[in-house]
Amino acid sequence: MNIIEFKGITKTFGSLTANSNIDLQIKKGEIHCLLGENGAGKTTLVNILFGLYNQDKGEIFIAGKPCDINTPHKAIELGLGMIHQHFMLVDRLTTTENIIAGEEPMKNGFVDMTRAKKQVRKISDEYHLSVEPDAIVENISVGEQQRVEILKVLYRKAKILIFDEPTAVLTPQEVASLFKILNKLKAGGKTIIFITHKLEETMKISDRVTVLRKGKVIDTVNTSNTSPKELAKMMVGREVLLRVEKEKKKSGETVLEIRNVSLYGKHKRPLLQNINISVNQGEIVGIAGVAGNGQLELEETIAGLRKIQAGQILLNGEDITGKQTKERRGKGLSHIPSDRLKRGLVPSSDLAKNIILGNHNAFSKKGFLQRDKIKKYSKNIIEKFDIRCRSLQDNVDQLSGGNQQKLVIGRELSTNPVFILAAQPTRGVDVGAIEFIHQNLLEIRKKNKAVLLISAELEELMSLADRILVIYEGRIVSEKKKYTREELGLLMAGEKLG
Amino acid sequence: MLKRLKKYSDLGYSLIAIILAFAIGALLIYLSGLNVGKAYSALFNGAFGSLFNFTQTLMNTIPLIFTGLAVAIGFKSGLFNIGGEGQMYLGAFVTAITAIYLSFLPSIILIPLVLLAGGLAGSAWSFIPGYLKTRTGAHEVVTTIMMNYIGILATSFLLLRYFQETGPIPQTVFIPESARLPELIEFSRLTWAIFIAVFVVILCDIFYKRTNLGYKIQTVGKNSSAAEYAGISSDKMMVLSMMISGFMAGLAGATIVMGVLHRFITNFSPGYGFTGIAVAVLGRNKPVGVLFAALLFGALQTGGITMQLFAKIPMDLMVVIQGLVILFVATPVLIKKLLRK
Amino acid sequence: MRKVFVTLLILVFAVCVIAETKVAIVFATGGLGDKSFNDAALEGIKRAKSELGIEFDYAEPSAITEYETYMAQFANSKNYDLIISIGFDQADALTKISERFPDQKFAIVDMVVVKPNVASYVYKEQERGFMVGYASGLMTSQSADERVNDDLVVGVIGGMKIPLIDANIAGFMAGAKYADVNMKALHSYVGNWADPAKGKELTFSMYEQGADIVWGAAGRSGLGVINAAKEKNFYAIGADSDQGYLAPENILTNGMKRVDNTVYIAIKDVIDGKFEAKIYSLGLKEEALGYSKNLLPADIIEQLEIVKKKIIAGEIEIPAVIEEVE
Amino acid sequence: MSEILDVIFNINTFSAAIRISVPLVFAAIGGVFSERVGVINLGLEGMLLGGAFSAVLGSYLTGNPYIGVLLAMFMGAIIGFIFALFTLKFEANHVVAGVGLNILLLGTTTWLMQIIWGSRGTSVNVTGLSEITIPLISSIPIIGKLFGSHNILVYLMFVVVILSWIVLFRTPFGLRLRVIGEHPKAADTLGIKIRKIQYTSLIFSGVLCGLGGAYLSLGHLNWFSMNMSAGRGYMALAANIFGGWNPLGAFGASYLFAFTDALQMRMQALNLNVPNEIIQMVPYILTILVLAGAMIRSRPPAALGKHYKTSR
Repeated sequence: MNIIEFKGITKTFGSLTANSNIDLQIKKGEIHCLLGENGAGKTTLVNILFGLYNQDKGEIFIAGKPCDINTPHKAIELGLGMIHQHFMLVDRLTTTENIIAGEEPMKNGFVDMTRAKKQVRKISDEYHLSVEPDAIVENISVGEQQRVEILKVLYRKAKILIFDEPTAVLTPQEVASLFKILNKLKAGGKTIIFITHKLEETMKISDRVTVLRKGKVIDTVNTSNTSPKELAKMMVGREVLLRVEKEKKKSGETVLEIRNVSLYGKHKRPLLQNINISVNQGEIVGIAGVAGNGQLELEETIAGLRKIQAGQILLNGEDITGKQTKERRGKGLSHIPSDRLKRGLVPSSDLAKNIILGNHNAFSKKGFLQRDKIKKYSKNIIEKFDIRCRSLQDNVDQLSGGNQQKLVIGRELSTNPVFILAAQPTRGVDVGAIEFIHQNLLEIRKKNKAVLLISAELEELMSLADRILVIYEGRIVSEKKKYTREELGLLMAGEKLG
Repeated sequence: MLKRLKKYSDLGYSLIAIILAFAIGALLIYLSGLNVGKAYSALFNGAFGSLFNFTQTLMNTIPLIFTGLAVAIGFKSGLFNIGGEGQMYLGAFVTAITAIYLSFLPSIILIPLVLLAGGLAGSAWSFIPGYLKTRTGAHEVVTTIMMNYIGILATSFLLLRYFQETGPIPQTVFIPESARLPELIEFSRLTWAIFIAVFVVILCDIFYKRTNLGYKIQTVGKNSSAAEYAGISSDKMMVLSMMISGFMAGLAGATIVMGVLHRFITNFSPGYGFTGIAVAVLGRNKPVGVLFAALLFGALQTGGITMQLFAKIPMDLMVVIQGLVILFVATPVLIKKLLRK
Repeated sequence: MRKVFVTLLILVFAVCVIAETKVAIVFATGGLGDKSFNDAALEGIKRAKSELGIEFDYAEPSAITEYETYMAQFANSKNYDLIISIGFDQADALTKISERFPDQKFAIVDMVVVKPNVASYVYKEQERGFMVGYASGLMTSQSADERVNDDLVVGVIGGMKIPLIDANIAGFMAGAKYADVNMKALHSYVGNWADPAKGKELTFSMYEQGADIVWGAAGRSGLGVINAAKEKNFYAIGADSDQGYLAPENILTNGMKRVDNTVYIAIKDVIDGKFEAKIYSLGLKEEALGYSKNLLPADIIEQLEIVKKKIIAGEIEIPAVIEEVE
Repeated sequence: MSEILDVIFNINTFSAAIRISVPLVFAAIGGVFSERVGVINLGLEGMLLGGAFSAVLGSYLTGNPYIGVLLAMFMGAIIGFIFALFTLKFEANHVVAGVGLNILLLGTTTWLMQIIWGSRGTSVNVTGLSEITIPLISSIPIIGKLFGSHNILVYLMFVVVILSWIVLFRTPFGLRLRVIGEHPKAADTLGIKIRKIQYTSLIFSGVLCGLGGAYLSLGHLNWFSMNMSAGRGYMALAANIFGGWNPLGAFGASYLFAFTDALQMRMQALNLNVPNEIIQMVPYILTILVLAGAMIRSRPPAALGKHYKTSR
């Protein structure tokens, strides 16, 4: 029996068609994966289902009845629940407050907190979610935050649960326990829609898979009847090289050296502890770890955006510990930031202004910007890095994510750096762009530059890096040239290799 | 081409906002039983009807150009400087004192020097909220408002205790002739300050479009995290931007003292600093936009006088219209909605 | 018959001439509605309208820089026989405008402008301050009155610290001490001419410190002084015009400044052809300053009259600066 | 020195501070409700002024000051609604819209004053609110002097402070409101009717300012005077920030500002050797200092000042 049926769903944003005539059926009690690359239209589709967007065309049937879901409120009433990729949690409130908001148990016109906590504990126990009702959200781990999200949905008696890329922020161990929870939910009669771009997960958890590409449904298949290779082909529309070819190379002199660096946050909370890293010429060093274990802090520390409390950072043998970002860049540091929209770009400025960002002083003569030189330089980068745009006067926020990232990478690789700090360089970009970015990183390695690659993608690290360091809770817990996926997973979760 | 169109639509929105505000103003005049046509023709005549009236409009425009620039420049780095009034008082005061004490200098040195002193006094005053913002996060909106009160009290304190002309009036003696800006037309009080104002507008325009520093300040205003990532110190740029902003407000005070009042008097401003906010908003924080917005508000002020005298319409209607213009200009969405209907 | 006709003709002509007398008045920036200074001037010109049959127009500028524009608009129209500036801060503007329109007659109240076409009317502010200060000093020791306490404390509140107000304050303090050397005369400032709420609180703070008679020389903020006295039932003293109607039981007297008379006389002089571009320094002697009787007991009025004569005779020296009071 | 201490620890200073604080407290809590739901409210100043004007108008038309208070609340609600319309529906920059609202209301009240009462400066005198003496409390020595005898708005202020706290932290409405101010999208996905709550909050904010304005014009005085809010709205905004976006904190901060003002007034009359202007600066300098200090400790609602398009 189909609990949900999409019929001819179409949704456009301006000139972009996010969903085009989508037909899709979800069966009651199944785990159904929506598989596709970034930008394939998966999130748009479930946002329409959840009432966050309204479709331009098409109809949705819930349990056979056509439903006009125009607000999340309506969706919730229909028994839908969504666990968002970016958690919808208020950091400063308790888990219970987050869970009950909008549907509070009442007593004499006031919120009945005692009963609320009891209910939270009850559901938490039922599905082994282990959520502490009194904890403040900003103080709990990412995994626990996700379980709060699940609780929110269950508290509202949802029968259909939508998970939007739930594993992106989890360790392999946390993923395993999430899958246990999913199976428990399924056993309890819930229907689950699971969005992902990871083949392996799809194979492991789902009953059926629907593959989306460029806003269209390619096919829906039973998981047991397919293979990762077939799914991958449907996803990208051609055969994909899952491995990057990398030539063997001897590394040269040390370029970046981090010695015993420690960093503390609020209330003296250690963020980085005693970090030692060295990166040599012609070498890509990878930093692996689950998001939130100090990668961002490490990135910002190297870039000079944070002041460290102890230790030394050397670039080409020169101490740059106390140096500002500007000086570090002047000495040949390039930086591909993990959050391109927040850090790497000025979205409301035009392309040219973004292309000289960080290198602007080189285009300044007697205090004036050299417009012709900037124009020529920008054109060159746009061409070389295949940035698709209409003109130099376009604002960056008009570009797609992939093109934005190519702009950042093009900019950072064109300043003739000696050291490249690449943090999550392929986050949120499509497969084509990923390949392009990987090629460029290998190219720069060939030119004998040093690269520090901070990434959450294990594939990326294993195929690009010459050495991998694992970071866990602000410490480097392991360093080796080669790991298996399992080893990395254990280390990232804080386990020791036996 | 698309960019062009966008530029024009910006201008279009501003025009529609102005028309809307005037339409509501007309409704108010009508509702209070007065003649709309008579009122608005008096308004127009008063502002542009004769050469003399036009000079008065320009005279009223000058301080608004500077205070408007002050607010716009703050906005460029993402800061909202409501402290123009206080900065202007400081600028006016220091201008008068410097001119009086350095009266032995020849005009050619004295005038630029005194202007600079007035501007710097404004800068000094705006430095404080800028510094506090970057250091402690104290919101500049509140601190600049407080600095207004403090600035006005401070100039009054200094004036009364140390620089008061003998007599019953809270004012300094006249500044020397050599420090006054020459009048363009006799008795008009329209001085060279108008050229200074236009020149400063052009300088600002070039500054933000062409210079590296202008680029850096705007980067901070648009995305301070990205600026930091690019090695631009957003703290430094914000404080600097605040100081340039204060410099402009200081110039407003300086040109009033050097061109109109020829001395410092307590309570001299009808709120130029606050009107500057409206000017900046209407001018969409662009220097050239500020120039035209200031002209509009200057004309409202001057024309309002004639309107009050000869059509018996209270000047406060002009304040109502100013308020409406700000509200409407702040909401392109509203105008878009109205246009669609 | 012919005689009657001629007389009529002359009368008609005269009426025409009188009716054609037009006066413009430019108020101080506080604007009308202060129930004292500007309103008093309006009172004077209204009286001139009803008694002398003049026409008038007025302007309420909101800033110092606007004075000149208004004056120029009036002078330029060549419609007015006299243009009157109210308030000291109009002097600079008037100086320039009077030069520019040498044939136009001007008058200014509260300040001196030495020009061949300007009549200036100024007041010896400290004299009225002294009178009301003295009255307060005498009154505060009248313990029979329930509105008066046992403390020898009186107070005066200025709008802003400016020399003109300080002259009033100095006179007040000197007058109070003249009544009794042990008298404590408090003084403070609102810092704003238009914040009556603050004026009221400031008055309360003086009342708490023992003052039972408070004079408000603070424009619209002064209205708060009267309101405070009414609420807590002690005495307030009004300023400029008779404000007794605002609180009939609590306005002891008023520090009168007959701006109305001054305006009226200035207009009358023009009509009578007696306009003179000179400085009229007005005080108690000219009846331009003074006090109003209101709630003052007869014996105190007697003493006030004696002192008044002494001041007019120059027998009492009144300081115009607070520092000189001691 | 002892004179100064006398003034500081004088019951009258504390009592005066209560009176001075009333409009600040109302407006500051109005600020709390506005900012907790994500809208920066610089329009408090204009809302106060509009309230003060409407209160006098109501009393003038009916002769009953309580109807004046009701009219002030009603007009406050309308002004709050207009502000909500501009900031939420038309997506105006909050700060700019606030400034525009202030200028608009300054112009409108002065203009209407001329039409109704023929004067630009002050309205006619109307019946003001009289003091109500609470028999039991007023006989207690110190407390009686502080709380025993005030007009109704002062008592109402205390009620509002406590009720606001309860509403904000103990009711579903308050919880939803806080979620919206922190994370509107989260609220949206929880099915909370964001706009409804935002409008309600802003209207409530206007009603509170109406009460504050009514106190200025009818409670403290009995007439309206041009621009009589005189910057109190801005002080209230600062009090809201200093008070950590919490009604109790806003009350504390407002009271502190009022206390320094009361102190300032008393210090002036002491004839100290400190110039008057310097004494008058104290409340403003204090505001800056506490703000500079407080910002480090407290943090604003995370979505303050941002526009959020609700789901459609």
